[in-house]
Amino acid sequence: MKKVMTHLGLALLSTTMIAGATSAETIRWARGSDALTLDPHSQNQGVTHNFAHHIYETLVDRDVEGTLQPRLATEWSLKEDDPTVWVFKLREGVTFHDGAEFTAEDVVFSLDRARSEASNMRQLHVEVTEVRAVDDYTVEVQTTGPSPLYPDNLTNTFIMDKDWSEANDVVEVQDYAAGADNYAVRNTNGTGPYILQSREVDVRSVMTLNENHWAEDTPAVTEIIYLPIADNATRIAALLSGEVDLVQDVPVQDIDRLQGTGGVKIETGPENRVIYFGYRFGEEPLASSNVTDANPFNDPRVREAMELAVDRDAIAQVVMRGQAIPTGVANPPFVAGWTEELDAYPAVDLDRAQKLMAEAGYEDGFTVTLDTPNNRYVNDEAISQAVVAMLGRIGINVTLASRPVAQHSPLVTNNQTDFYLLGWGVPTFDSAYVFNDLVHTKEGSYGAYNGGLFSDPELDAKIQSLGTEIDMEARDATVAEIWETVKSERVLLPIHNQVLAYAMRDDITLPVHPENQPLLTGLTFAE
Amino acid sequence: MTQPVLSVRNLTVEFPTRHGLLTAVQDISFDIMPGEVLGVVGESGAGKSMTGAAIIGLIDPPGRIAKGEIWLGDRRIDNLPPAEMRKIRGRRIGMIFQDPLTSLNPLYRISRQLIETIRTHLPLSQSEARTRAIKLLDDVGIPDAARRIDDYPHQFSGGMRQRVVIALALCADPEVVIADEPTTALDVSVQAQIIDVMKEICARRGAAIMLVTHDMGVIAETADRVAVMYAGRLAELGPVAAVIKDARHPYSQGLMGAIPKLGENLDRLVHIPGAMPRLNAIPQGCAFNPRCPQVFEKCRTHRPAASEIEPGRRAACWLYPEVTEA
Amino acid sequence: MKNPTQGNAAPIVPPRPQGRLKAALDSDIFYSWRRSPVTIIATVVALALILMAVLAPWIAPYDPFDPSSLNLMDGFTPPMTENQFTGSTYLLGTDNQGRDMLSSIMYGSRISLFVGAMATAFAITLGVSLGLVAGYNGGMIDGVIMRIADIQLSFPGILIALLIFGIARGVIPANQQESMAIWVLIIAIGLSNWAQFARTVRGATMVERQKDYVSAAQIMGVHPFLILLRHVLPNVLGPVLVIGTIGLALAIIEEATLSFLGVGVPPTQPSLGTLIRIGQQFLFSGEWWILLFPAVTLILLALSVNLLGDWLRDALNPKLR
Amino acid sequence: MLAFIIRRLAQSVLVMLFVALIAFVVFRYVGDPIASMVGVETRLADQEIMRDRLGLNDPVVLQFLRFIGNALQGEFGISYRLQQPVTELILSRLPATLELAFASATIALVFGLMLGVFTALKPRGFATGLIMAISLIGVSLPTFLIGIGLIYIFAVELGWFPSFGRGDTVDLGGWRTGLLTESGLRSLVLPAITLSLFQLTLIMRLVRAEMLEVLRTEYIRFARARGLSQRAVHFGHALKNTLVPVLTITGLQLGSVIAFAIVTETVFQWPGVGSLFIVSVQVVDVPVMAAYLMFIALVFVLINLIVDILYYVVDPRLRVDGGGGGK
Repeated sequence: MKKVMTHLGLALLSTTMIAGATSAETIRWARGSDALTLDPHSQNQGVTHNFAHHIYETLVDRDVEGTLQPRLATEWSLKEDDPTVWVFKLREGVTFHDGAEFTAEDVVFSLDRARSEASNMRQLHVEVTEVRAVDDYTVEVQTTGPSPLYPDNLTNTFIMDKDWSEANDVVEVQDYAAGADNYAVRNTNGTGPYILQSREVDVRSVMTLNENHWAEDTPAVTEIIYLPIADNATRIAALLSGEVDLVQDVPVQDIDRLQGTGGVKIETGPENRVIYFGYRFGEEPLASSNVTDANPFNDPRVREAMELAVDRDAIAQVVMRGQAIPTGVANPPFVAGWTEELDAYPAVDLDRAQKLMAEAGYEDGFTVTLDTPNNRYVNDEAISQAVVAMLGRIGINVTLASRPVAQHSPLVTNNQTDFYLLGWGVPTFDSAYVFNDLVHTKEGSYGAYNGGLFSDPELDAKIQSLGTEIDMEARDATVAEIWETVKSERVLLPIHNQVLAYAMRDDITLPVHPENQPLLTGLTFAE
Repeated sequence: MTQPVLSVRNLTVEFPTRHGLLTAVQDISFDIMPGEVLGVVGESGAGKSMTGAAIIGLIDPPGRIAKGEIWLGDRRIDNLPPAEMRKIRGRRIGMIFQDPLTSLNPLYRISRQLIETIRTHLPLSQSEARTRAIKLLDDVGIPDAARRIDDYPHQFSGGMRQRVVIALALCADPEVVIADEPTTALDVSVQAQIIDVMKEICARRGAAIMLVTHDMGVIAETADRVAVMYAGRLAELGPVAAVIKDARHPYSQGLMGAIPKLGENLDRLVHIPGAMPRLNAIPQGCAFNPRCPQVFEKCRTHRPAASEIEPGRRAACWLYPEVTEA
Repeated sequence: MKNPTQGNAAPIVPPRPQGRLKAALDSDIFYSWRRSPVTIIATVVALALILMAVLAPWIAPYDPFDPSSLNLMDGFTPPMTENQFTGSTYLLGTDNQGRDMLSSIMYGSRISLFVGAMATAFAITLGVSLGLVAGYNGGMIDGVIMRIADIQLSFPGILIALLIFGIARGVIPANQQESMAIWVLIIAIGLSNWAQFARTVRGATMVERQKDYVSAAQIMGVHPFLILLRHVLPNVLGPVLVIGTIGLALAIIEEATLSFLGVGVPPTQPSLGTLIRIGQQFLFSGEWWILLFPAVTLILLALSVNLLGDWLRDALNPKLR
Repeated sequence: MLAFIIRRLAQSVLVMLFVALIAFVVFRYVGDPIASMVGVETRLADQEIMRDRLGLNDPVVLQFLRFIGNALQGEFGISYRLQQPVTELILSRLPATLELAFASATIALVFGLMLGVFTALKPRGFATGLIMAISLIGVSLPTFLIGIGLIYIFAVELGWFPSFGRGDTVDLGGWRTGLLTESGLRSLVLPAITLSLFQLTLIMRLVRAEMLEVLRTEYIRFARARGLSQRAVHFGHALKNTLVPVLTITGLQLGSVIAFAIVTETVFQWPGVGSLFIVSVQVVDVPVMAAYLMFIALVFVLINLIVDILYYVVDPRLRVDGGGGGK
């Protein structure tokens, strides 16, 4: 610790923070929050992964188009005679930052660590029963049944050095209950393109280029100064005043202004995340409604009326300032199973909506409380507010309850909400990930975020079959069927897919990454 | 004839307020002879304290001396620049305030307050000033002065504190001491002692005293001459014995009707019906006319000046032909 | 602490007959009011804002609390400019939800004032009662109450309010939190401001307790507490009024800060603070009116109330710090 | 003196226990720590396991006792969010907050005292009117608006000062200071001013009111009547008496500067304990919140103790009366 601090002191003394005094290769990169930990398996969280991707590497990852790319694994395939085994060929000649060589035993160690009880990455590896090294550069992963999409789960599972981990007693993932911290929380030894030089949590981290990295192309950025700035206005002010070069979390309302500001430019692109509303199914009356003898949401006419009343285009245009792609399906376009037909959504039709409400017996409307997070998704609270107004026009009198996500998400997982907003990212790029958590009946490891308690045994069976189906065509057909039902039943009320925006000084370019995990190795300087 | 040590000529003190000018002191003249004790008596609000404040140049703004002159010996002091006036305060005119409990700075030792004052006025070293201070404390009757000088004010009783105050007022040997109700706040049992100490020490140093009080008893026992004030004006002035025996102004007559015993409060003993007018409602003519048992027409229209009605005695009352209009 | 018996020398004011004291006091206040142009302006501004807030339901052009009346496409209309989609024009423009800013500010001031006034009233009630109890009983009770007051005074109101808000969040069931939010806010702000009142009243009570009539009342069998209440209250009216006025301004600002931190009233029924929180997001995007107008209103409101409090303090000259 | 200090200490312990109870109760029941510790996509069964491991399913009394026991050892556990020992986190953030608080307290004290004395000595001057009016505007402006305004004007438009952070820091044996580098000092300017304004107005008004009152006292009149110089009267006698009550309130204000820094630190992204606290509140990082509250209580108790002792030293009346029941 002491040593790190001294080191940092020196590093800081040698750097100047004042605007304009930066060397061309240093990028000061501002985000809304810091990585939570450096332990790669301790938190399954986007910002943390994004940070870790610069230091550690995964077997596979996704490029800015969302396609799976080789990283530490060069090839991967199902074992020819056994669909329950995945075989990964590893990259040769890779070394960790401390000089140790990267081999199959590190992969075995890391996947086992990621599967261990205290790991937060565990759910992505539940089907795995064993990871074994075949030789120094081949690893086999044994799953319970056929698991055709397992590599999709690996994009955020980082590889650590076995010997380093053992030497520093970090074989186990950070355990809160143990009451002590873990060496890996604050120290790193990855194979990635950058080496962590210093880190002050929530303040600043400095990374420099790993000269020994395996990639042929040397990144343009040789030093990264990572600066978490929580307050939106302050973060934008820092870019405008030239104190940072790159802002990853740009509030949508500032995009226009920044685009019009000299010296600053904006990159935008869709994120692999859909924003939707969920509501309570079942006969039981709603806790927050004045209708005490029935559940209005259980009536398909009410759900259709709601869909017809919500003006997705207006939300995208006004609330999101155009930084959203309205959608009729709770499935981002990146994800297998998305089709244009599913994505279509009906035009606003208040007359018909009112008629449907009347048919359902609610011509005088009803009241309900909408629970919304206010610090999780882009303009989450404002979206909910707009929907409150829109539903008001067909007589649904909505009370808005707005909370930080820490207090909001338990309401959803504990089924304590009648009507809620949630966003869903699909890191596996596969529909099954959506179905498992949002559509399947809440039981066991399924339906964790099925806060509306939707339940359809027929769908459940289909969803479960996806996990083991290896005939990809048949699987795709099942996925399409499920989506058909989900859409026609209006299990969820999708609104839009978020668009991401990065702001940067105008002589650099960093394309938007669909999972919001850009690698600064991809950053280019203008001539 | 000896020159008066303090001479007040036609002093008028005014306060601008929203109701127009309030005249707190109007056209007052008197002299104080060296070593003399002049009592100034009257109800609260009669202007006694204000006169004292005017002499020492400490009228709180926005009040001001509107007219008149104040002479200290042969030096006019009412128009001195502040810095000059400061040299006079404490050095040539001492002042004793009503409440010894609040007159001393609670945070400083007695020694510091005394030495600071002495050295402000006299070219003495720290130790000389200290010696002088101990002597003074001794003089005002503080037992074991050399030790107690380093005590804080709160360590003294009320009576002792007033002795300290007297010592402070006298520490640069002023020629005149203005004592503004010096015993009012004290326990009855020590009032007489304090008056005695004050009178004695002044006599020993030849300092004249202007003793402001509403306690006629104190005046009777202490003063050589008395000035009776009413509604900011001088009603009567004369030797104490004469005024007590034979007051000329009807107000003084009422006042002297029963000389209270020492320590009793005058306010409760005024036998004249009615109350002193508020300063913003002083009637035309003689200020006393609404209450005066002997009022006649002229009193309501013309204001009498305090004029000499016999040698050494002045009164402001139309009953006496010598009285002129103010 | 100041010794409450220590009076000020007030040499210029002539004594007044006791009976007319009240009338004279009133006219004094009126006089000092008339003489201070700043105070007159402050009064006019404060009255105008209060009137505007109270009458909002009748005079506001729109009802911003009725969500079904909003058209999202009206959002971000600049002041006195035609909206490009709907063609509507608003005097002060609209916010991100298409709410008329003028109406929002009127209704927002209403909520801010309501919260501020109720919180202050709560703080006064609590502070005066505790001050009386502490001052009358003395001893242990006094010690405990005043020690709590000390702690309370040394913590910033914001932190205390955050705490209380946290407790409320934990205690109140999730589906009632929104309807209770405003009351929680009132209690939170009130609880963070009572100590000043308690101190003042305690001091006055301790002085009064010594007086003869209290023991006389005791002998006559009247509960001295009632007597005290009757005698202490008029004495502390001035200071309480002054602290109350300044407390009102503080409460309004505190409400704004809490709402800014996101723990205030729901965004569908925004107070001035919530409006500022919403508007602050548009500081750099060019929609200045969403931040500026509520901020100016808040400052005007707090400033005018503060000026009134300041003037009251001078006019009543209570022994205050 | 000793008895006095012991009594105060005993009171302080009670206060700390009281705050500990609040800290524990509040944060035990706010939000769901598990939900904030794990990613959105964590399964419920895993959450239940964590809950057990953290002892969140134990009886409340047991949890409180454990909390007190650990707190006594300066042990507040591991931050749910950052996975580092809370005490270490707070200690590493402390220099930033203390430097900011110290800078603002100095600004507030120096200017508050100067302006307060000035306006008291010249109660009718035009400048006084102006200062008083401006001070009222200062009180009427919420801190966050001041901060945002300063950033907009001095960082974005004029570019004179940085808009966020502490700039370069130098490590002095565990104390990371920003006071030794140019950029560190420049970074301190805007937040320190923002944080100081409110306290400055308070102190100024307090000093002024107190000084005016002292100037009206008999002992000042008496000091004037003894012919003491203006200087001796104003600065020797009046100021010292003014300072006694000012000292108490100012001391307590210093404590609230540290706590009040929450808003300023948030706006300026100042890496102190205040911004740590706010982030922790947002994600319900219970150990950090509890530790912060205890820390603030400790600061308060310590300052209170120091103020009491100073008071004792400055005001001779207390030394003999032994306590000063009026306070």
